[in-house]
Amino acid sequence: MQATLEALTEEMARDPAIFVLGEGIGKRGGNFRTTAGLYERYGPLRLCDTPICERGFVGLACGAAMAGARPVVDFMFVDFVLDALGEIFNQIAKVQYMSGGRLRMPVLLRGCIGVGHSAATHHSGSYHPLFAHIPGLRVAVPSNPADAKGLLRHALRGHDPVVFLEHRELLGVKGPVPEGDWEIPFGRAAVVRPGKDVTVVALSLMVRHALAACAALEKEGISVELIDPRTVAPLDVDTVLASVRKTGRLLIVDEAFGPFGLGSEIAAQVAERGLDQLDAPIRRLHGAHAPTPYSPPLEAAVAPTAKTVERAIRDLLED
Amino acid sequence: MQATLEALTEEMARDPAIFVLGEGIGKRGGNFRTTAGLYERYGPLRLCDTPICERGFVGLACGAAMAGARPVVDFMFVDFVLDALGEIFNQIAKVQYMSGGRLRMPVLLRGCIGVGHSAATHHSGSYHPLFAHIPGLRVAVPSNPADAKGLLRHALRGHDPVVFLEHRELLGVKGPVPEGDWEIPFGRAAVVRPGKDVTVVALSLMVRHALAACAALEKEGISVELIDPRTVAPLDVDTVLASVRKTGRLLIVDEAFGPFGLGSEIAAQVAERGLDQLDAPIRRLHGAHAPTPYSPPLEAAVAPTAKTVERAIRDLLED
Amino acid sequence: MNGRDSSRALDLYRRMLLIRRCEEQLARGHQRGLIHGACHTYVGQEAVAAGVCAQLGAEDVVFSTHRGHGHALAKGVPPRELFAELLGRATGCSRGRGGSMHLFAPEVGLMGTSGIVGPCILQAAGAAYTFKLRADGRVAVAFFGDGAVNNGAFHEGLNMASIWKLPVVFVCENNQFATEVPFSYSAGNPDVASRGAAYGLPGVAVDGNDVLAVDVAAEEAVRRAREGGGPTLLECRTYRTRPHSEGMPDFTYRTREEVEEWKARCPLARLRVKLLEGGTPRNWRRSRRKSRGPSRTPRSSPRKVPGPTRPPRPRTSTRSRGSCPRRPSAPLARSRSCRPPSRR
Amino acid sequence: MNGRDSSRALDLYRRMLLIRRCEEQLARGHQRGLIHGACHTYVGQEAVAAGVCAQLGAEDVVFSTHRGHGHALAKGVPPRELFAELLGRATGCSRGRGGSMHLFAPEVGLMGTSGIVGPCILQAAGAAYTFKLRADGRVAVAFFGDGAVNNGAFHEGLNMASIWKLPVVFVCENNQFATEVPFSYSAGNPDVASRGAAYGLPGVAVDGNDVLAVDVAAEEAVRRAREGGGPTLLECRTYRTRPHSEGMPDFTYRTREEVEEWKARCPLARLRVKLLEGGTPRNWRRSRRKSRGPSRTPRSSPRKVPGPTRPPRPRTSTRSRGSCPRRPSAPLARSRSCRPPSRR
Ligand SMILES: Cc1ncc(C[n+]2csc(CCOP(=O)(O)OP(=O)(O)O)c2C)c(N)n1
Ligand SMILES: Cc1ncc(C[n+]2csc(CCOP(=O)(O)OP(=O)(O)O)c2C)c(N)n1
Ligand SMILES: [Mg+2]
Ligand SMILES: [Mg+2]
Repeated sequence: MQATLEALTEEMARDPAIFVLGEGIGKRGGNFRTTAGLYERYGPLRLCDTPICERGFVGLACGAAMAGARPVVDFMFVDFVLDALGEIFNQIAKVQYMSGGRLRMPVLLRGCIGVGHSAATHHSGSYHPLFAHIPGLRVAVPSNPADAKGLLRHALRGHDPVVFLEHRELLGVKGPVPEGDWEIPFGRAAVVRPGKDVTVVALSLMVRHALAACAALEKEGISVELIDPRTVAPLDVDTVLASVRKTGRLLIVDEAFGPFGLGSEIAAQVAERGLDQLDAPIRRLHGAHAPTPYSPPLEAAVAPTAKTVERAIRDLLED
Repeated sequence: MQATLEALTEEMARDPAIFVLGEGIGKRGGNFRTTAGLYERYGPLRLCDTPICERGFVGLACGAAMAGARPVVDFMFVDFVLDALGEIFNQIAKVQYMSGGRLRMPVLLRGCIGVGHSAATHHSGSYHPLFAHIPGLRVAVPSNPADAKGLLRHALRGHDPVVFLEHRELLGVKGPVPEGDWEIPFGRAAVVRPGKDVTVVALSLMVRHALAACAALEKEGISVELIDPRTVAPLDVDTVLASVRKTGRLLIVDEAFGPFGLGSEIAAQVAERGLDQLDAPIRRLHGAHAPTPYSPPLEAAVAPTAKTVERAIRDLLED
Repeated sequence: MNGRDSSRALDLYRRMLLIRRCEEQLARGHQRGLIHGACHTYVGQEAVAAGVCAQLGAEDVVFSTHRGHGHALAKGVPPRELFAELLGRATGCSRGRGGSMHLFAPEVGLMGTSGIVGPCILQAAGAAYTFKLRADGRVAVAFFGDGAVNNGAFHEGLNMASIWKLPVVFVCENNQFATEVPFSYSAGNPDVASRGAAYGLPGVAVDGNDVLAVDVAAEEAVRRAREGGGPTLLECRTYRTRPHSEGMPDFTYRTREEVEEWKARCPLARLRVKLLEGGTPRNWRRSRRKSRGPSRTPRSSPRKVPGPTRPPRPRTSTRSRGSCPRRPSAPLARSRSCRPPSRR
Repeated sequence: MNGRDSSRALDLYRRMLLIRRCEEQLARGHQRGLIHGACHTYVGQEAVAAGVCAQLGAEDVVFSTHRGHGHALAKGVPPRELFAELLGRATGCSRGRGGSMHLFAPEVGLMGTSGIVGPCILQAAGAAYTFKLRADGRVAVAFFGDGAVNNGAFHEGLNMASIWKLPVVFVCENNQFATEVPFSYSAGNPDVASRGAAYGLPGVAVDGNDVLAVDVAAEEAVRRAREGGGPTLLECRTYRTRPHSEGMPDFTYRTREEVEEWKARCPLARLRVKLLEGGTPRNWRRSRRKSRGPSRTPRSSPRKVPGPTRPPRPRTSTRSRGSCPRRPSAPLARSRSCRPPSRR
């Protein structure tokens, strides 16, 4: 997204401790143009093309942050960074706690998630639930350019490690972005659209699908309140609870796998803190629990779409 | 556990395709005596001491299974195998689906989990929720010798990759183990103890703590139904639902981190499929969401104990 | 060249030609939007897959990467199944689930290609472990790019294979770039073959555009593996003459001249010259005829690429039937006993 | 030895002695159940930490492993903070959260030890990256065992450090075993220093039980790093003379004789002989007196180990006060300007 590039460009100008690590993020400007033009401005030390060694450069980023720099790791697809989970879970996530806060860990780990483009199973994962399970990590999964910019800037100014995941199918999306130097704090959901009949929580690309579903349902007089958590760690369930208090019905939509996923966590919190408010069972709509297939018709069948979201909302209203 | 060693010994005699990979599992017999005596019997090819390269030998096990062997990876502590999650999530979990079932993946990945012994943060993780999130993996987390033996044998006879996790504090525990050639299929929870006032789901070491809590509460006439899922993928929620139908109250106890954890998944399924049965909010009791500290008093504070389980049950009964 | 040598050379030529023709077809299919996702062709590197796989029997196995079409074809995956896979059909070798980067055909020993750089090295070592356990004389091969050399999988895989003397051959196709990053930038020591020393195993560098040289080096490596001598690291120095992936820009990180220079070293053309120098062997014509399916189609009409994609279903379109023979006419995966005695 | 050399040698001796005494204390503490979890002592390897850290300034940083007490002490962590940490107290260098394997004292440049084999190599490269970015002349050091050499982190870390010429020194303490597995079994090429070649960086092997040799080799490596010459791989061949971890059996995988042989090569004893050969330097007595805290305690009584563990709280027990001086009397982390001019 152009928006995150703006945030990164501005923050790199402000803070000389920021540098970017990744494959092809130098002269090439990033596989997804995430660093386009920065190499020319900041040179090879601050835009450092890495060999193909995800574990290595993530571990290096950890040490660089311990020594006072602010590394941005641009790992292209989240699938690739699975090779570095040891460094992320055992080291990056723990250093601040283990050092009693004497060391900081301002590492930004960013890359793409999501099904699309027939990218097949090694280029289409969405693993935010894994990161959100681990204490010490913050996980942002924006759904639009303005949020992406505000959240990225916030990430680049905090002390904590942040996993920043953008859906590949959102990279080309345009949208209004406020001017100036502002951030979006983590852990605050956005009410994308107010409504009164049912609460839908959707993340990342699913927000767009849900918006389309809402528009279709609105014509029939069905009023959906749509909530975008924006960050899954910390996760703002208070906003969801407030909405459920109005609507009594809750659907969670996330492209990532369902088991031990976003829907599970939100549903569990609501079942603990808002059980009395519920007029119907909590529903979850997730991507199929299977590797993402290549063939376009198969691929289209594994991720939620505007249509399946719409159907899930209807089903929930009938419960 | 002696019980799993028996199962492994018997299965290795039965199936020459089984071999074990790991650090110190040869002559030394395993850090936790998981392979004691096997080296003498089966030699270095079937009990293969590895260099310290978790990713490497897990990846090697993947290829060995594709070629028809049945590798057992003995990774000591689950914390170490985080370096191999790329191989597990991207390769081992996917090969069967991607090859249309023409390749099998009978890899057993086994090791220890759990807080205890002041082992500190790199030797005390419990990451079963991560594995259970990924399609294609089976995850067993037994709580007693008999289950451990039956589940291990089942794992060694199936076609699927299995992550088999034993709590370190359970390794020394003794218990009755049936004789003979029997297995425990995955995805069937055990009702450890029937009851009628409240349902408690507990995993691994937590089953023991919960049993102690039940015994204490029984004296006051509180009747707890205790369920041990035994495997978290597949996860048997039907048994939990049947119990909740009786009791109307549910507490889930797991030492692993709470967010996106076992409690979340069970609570979400019950909130979807058994909402009407609930007389009280669903409660979850998990390990603290923080790295495990070393100092004994700190360590004692981060994991659920018989006392805290008991208190949680009391609280739930007051809801 | 004597008769045996030239018939062997023809076999190698046929394998290379099959790959080249298929890749050209697939590239066109990608341009026309029939093939989705990323499509990394093997054009320019054919000698490596052809030379190495010619040394393997049907029972030997191969693991490969995102750039795996050539290995699949050389190991004996029917072109029709490769095409069907990239077109997203149920008749594809991975049932349409994999596409270009996830080819599985264990029945001919193509154990899998992967979209992640590195794992194939470990998996080949693993298959070799199984073969050693069974003492069945089979050999595993990993094909991987220069980019994988800097990855921990290379280090861990080669070391394990070395200490356990596994029957595996590690074939590094050093085409000098990982996407757009030159190997000379990303490797502290860009001499891949010399890195065998770090693991106590033989490292051999060979001109990867000379299929006969690859053939000889692979023969030695495969024999060593089969005889219990352990693994070999075989660096094949080569070049891809098409972009990293179809549709990507190509002259930002390398010059048109460099590409042209390497095109002039085309492994097919070089062998053709040698063959012609040695006189036209008897079976030369026949061989061309046999592989005519894939070889003629692109010339006759680009529209011969099979029709628009549709949901995977049991049958491929009729139109594709003629252009892609179900199996290459010559058995691509020769059994060991077919090896020319002169080579033994 | 001239005066300068011998005063330097004394400094090295003092560092080693401090480590040895502390480790002996800690081992006793473990036997008595005051120290929990695993406790990997550094006995036998003191020359490595002492020799390398003597070349570092306070501003330089060190990353280490499960066997990190020696590095912590040599880098200047007050023994009292180390003891408090292992006793599980809030006054410990990691506030009682870490214990033996997780020591953090960034204020003296001990950036962290880790219970996972490998990461310290990458992290040291990372700190070096920061130093390079800032061009501030600082140097990072990774200490790791032979076991880590076979791990992908070694491969990826050394390669990155080499191509970016990072100011880092990779110190492999080859004590010949990873737990009970001999390095000669687990490494295809057990000559660690020679592996530098695979990354295009200098590899140097040194007698790790000769602190003066380590000192000289480390000086060269640190100077190279500081002057922009990039990383060095320094293999220190040594031996641990206690079990892998306190309380573990020790003579199943190695013989008593071998251990005794290595004990005879004790780095402290060897330097003592040299010092005495060169005449007793003026400050020899003084130096012994200064480090008397930890050095005398174990002799006077094992019960001098600080009292039973209790919840972390702000103060350590009074009894430990005498035996562990808050800071070693000589500044362990010398600034560069203190280096004897004869060495420059
Ligand atoms: C672990 C991982 N990181 C990054 C990528 C993205 N990627 C795909 S191909 C490629 C370059 C591979 O270069 P090389 O190994 O030399 O093979 P070549 O493309 O030259 O055949 C990269 C970086 C990946 N697939 N896997
Ligand atoms: C990734 C990982 N795997 C396994 C272990 C278990 N382990 C702890 S110490 C050790 C041996 C380390 O050997 P070496 O690196 O030579 O250091 P030494 O103990 O000899 O100082 C092992 C295998 C670990 N800590 N981390
Ligand atoms: Mg390449
Ligand atoms: Mg060692």
